[in-house]
Amino acid sequence: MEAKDIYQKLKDRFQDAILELNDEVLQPYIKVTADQVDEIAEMLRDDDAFQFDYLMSLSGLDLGENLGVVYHLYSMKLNHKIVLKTEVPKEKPDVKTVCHIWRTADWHEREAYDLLGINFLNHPDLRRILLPEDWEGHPLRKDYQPPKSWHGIPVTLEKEEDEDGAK
Amino acid sequence: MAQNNNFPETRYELINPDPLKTDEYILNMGPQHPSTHGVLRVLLKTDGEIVEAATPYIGYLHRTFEKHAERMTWPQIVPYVDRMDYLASMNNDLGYALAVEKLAGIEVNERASYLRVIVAELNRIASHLVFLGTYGLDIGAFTPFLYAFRERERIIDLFEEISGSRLLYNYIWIGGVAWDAPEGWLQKVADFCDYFEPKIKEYNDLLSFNKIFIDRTANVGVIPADLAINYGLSGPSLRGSGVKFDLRKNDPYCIYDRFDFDVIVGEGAKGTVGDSWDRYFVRVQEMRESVKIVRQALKDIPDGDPKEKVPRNVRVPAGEIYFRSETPRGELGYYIVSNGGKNPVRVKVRAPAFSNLSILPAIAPGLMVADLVAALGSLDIVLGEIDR
Amino acid sequence: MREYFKNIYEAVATILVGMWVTLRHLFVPAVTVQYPHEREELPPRSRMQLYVNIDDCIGCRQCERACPVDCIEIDLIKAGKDEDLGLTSNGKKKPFHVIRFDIDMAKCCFCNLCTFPCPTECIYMTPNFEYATEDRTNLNYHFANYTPEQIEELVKREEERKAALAKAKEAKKPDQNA
Amino acid sequence: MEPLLKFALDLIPGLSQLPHWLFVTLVALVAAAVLFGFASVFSLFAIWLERKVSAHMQDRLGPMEIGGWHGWAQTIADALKLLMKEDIIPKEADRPLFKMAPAIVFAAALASFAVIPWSRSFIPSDMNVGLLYILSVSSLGVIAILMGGWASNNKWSLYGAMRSVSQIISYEIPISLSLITVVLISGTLSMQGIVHGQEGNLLSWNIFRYFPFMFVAFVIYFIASLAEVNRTPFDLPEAESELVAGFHTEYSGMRFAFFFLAEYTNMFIVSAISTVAFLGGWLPPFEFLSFIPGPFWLFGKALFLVFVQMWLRWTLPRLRVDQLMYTSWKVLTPFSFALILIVSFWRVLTL
Repeated sequence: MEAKDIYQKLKDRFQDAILELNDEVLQPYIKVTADQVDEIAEMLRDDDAFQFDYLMSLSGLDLGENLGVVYHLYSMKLNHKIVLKTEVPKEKPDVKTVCHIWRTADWHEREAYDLLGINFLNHPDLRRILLPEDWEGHPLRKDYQPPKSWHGIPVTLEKEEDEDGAK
Repeated sequence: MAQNNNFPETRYELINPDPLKTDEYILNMGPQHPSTHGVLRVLLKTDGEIVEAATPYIGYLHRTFEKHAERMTWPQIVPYVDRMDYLASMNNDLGYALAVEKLAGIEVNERASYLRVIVAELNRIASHLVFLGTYGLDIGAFTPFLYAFRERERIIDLFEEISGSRLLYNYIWIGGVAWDAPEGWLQKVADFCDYFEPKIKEYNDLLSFNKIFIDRTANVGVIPADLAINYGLSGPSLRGSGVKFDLRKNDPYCIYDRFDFDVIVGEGAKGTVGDSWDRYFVRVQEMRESVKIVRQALKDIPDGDPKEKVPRNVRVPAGEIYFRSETPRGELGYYIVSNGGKNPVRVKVRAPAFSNLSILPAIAPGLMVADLVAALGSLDIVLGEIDR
Repeated sequence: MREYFKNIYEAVATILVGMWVTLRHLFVPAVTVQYPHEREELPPRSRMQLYVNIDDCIGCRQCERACPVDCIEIDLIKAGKDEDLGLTSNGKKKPFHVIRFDIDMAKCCFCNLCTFPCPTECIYMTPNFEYATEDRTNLNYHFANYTPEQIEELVKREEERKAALAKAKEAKKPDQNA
Repeated sequence: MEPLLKFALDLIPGLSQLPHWLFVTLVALVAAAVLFGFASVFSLFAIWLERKVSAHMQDRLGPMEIGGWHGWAQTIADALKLLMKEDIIPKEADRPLFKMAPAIVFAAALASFAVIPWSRSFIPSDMNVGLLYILSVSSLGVIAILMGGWASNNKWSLYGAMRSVSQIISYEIPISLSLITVVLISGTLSMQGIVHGQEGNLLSWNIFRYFPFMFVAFVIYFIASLAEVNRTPFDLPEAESELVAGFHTEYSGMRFAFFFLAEYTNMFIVSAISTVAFLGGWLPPFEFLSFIPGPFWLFGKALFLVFVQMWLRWTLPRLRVDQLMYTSWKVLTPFSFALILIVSFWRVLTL
């Protein structure tokens, strides 16, 4: 199924929740609103025409003003792909979880939460996954400043800081 | 035994309303444990020998690859990519190089592509050999480990000759490969194939068809196909569940569509489809398929200079791409966003072992401690890749 | 019942097959290389230790830029106008005094990215891998061959030159305004 | 004690001058020291052998440096290193138990030597219930293992200890039952008596009598004895890939060495017992070879069985707990019951 058809079919059902389709780029994507991601995902998985049973990847992005979540979907049965994108403001980064639709999203969402601070609503177990539980901040944000030390362990070496400053 | 009250409650917990139930035993398997294959910590809740819940904790090997990548130039990322799945560096490099090439529209020389396939498949064999050996160790057989490493050593010698390094090759570059094969190297690869194929029978005699080994792994940690897909399993772990899906066939990249090989799936020959033995045996047979591919590539490899199209300065136009390739562990995806600058904006790695490991809490309840080791081992995780 | 005996038979048979494999290997020559006594020759591409032929270095800093882990540190001072530093072996002119060329092998990630851009091929990997030391500062190799006195003199000269340049600029400025 | 005293008098006739009590004590102490020395030296040798056997089975060389010829002094160096290591006792451990466990393990292993006949005249104590004594003493070690595992206050150790207890208790049964067939044939529990019952040539050894039933009994005993000494495929108590190091996870230095020594001493003991019970003990395989002294034959046969134990260890994976129990209760035990039945019928019919 082509991206255009997928977009059309989604648009028919969700109307305003489907923002735009971009098929000029290498891999066409559909932009959707964050508060209905789970319903859209459910339709993408369950509809006979889509059957996107495989979530290849779920990535968080820092887009400057906003935070983005990108879903790369694939259908094992029909062998087609689609990219789903959504954006949320940094002040209130709430996205509906899809981890009950594709269980693999569980850890991917935890990772996005850990590194970018995207808050996945209804996620059953949203904890940090890669960083220590008591780490502060979300390192993959562009404006992230690493702490000087963590539990007495120096994190940023002073020498490096000087060099960065010089640069 | 004092109970650890800080045990985080997870939804994986089995609620067992048995009134005669004894206290459960909280067990920290790892981060230092012989069979967690690195620094993985699994928090076990056990009832005697039986595991009630297993919660993996990862991140002990987190090296902030994705943050590093934002400050590196495109070619500089390759050595970092090497270090993710350190058992299959060539495959990691290949995925990254192909992703950037596709995004930047860089052509690759024919000979370079063939060399890439040869080294990637050899690396697949090497990685599966490590799996075979360490899986034997998990089950308690020590000798297959050294037999496997004996063969792997030869592959690594070949790699050392072509790339100069034994583990972290930095051989596959954006636009080609770092060096042409030295004289006589291709012949050595052919000799290795002839030497290696009969050895697979030895592994089978010693380990695969050993009754004790079968008893330990068959019907253990069964993953049904639909669960496997839902959890995003990929590679041999997915094929072990009987799903005939291999990116080299189903979504061909590089020049894999030119080769003739079979996609091995688990058949439940010794137990249920999708048990640990199936996942194990898929890998053993895959080594044979890899040898097949290497042989074909050796036959068809054209002459030429594999370095001719390597750009001095890699320029990547603004855009984004999700590119996936099949590593020994499964689907390795790179989601790369570029704004046309000399550094990427974002490199997200979809590590196959990351998704593969996430199924552990779902299959662990009801296994014995020894089975958990068998099931965990059969997922073939590499912590360097999971934590990145 | 049949299953039971079949199981026992299989167990015994496969164990014997396995024992036959290991017994055969008892008489196969070992593959071990007794390292300090026997040494295998490493292939010429082996990446074990970085070496800089400082006589050929033109101070272009390409290697420093290529390094992903910043383990190369180079300080340069421009050669004087009528100073001739000689040519490299492939006939390039050397425009700089390379007063510092440090490679910290403790940081090095052995990726070999620094050796490719070098225009004079003066930085390269050697197959020597036996350079373990007891102190990691010993892993910081200094390749520049200037004595501290020479460096001091050069630095002084450079400062003077810069000061002169700044003066000249200052002197020029009002000129432009006018 | 009698045969030993006689042996001592034969060796040094002057000893009869001493007062009897002193003489007895002296002989007992010397014998104990000799056996202790033998056990330690044998263990060191067996550890070296195991390393070499495993290495060559795996296409390696094993230790090659220390001592010159094929690294023969490697285990001595290791033992010295272990001796000099700091003795670490975990803070939360039960100290007295923790300290006692290795000593008891080793003592239990050593105690079995008391009834092993080395030759026609040399046996420390030819008691008439020798076999029973062996069975009871060899299961003493499990108490120490449980002690060690419990006292370490480590969860993995406790797992190992519990596994060990259940395993050894289960495997006591096939061991005893298969030895009963031997008793049925020899009509005595005395170790020396069992050996004497097998005199003749190769074919009069117990293993070849009532063929193939006694051979099966021997195999059952051998398999069960593997479990008794925690060797692969029954090394669950110390299963490295599951339980880190099982019951001796927390032990280090000399205390760990004691566990290690005890393991290898036990290997020799069970091999010596099967030699005595099935392979004719110190008897030579053929009459004309009887000029070679008995200890050589006993040691040689036992060493061969030790080699087979090593061979199995480097070939096989490890069983799971339930499979271990299955093997004992559903395979070995019924088979040995059947054997007892068959052997007794045969015996009655041929009386």
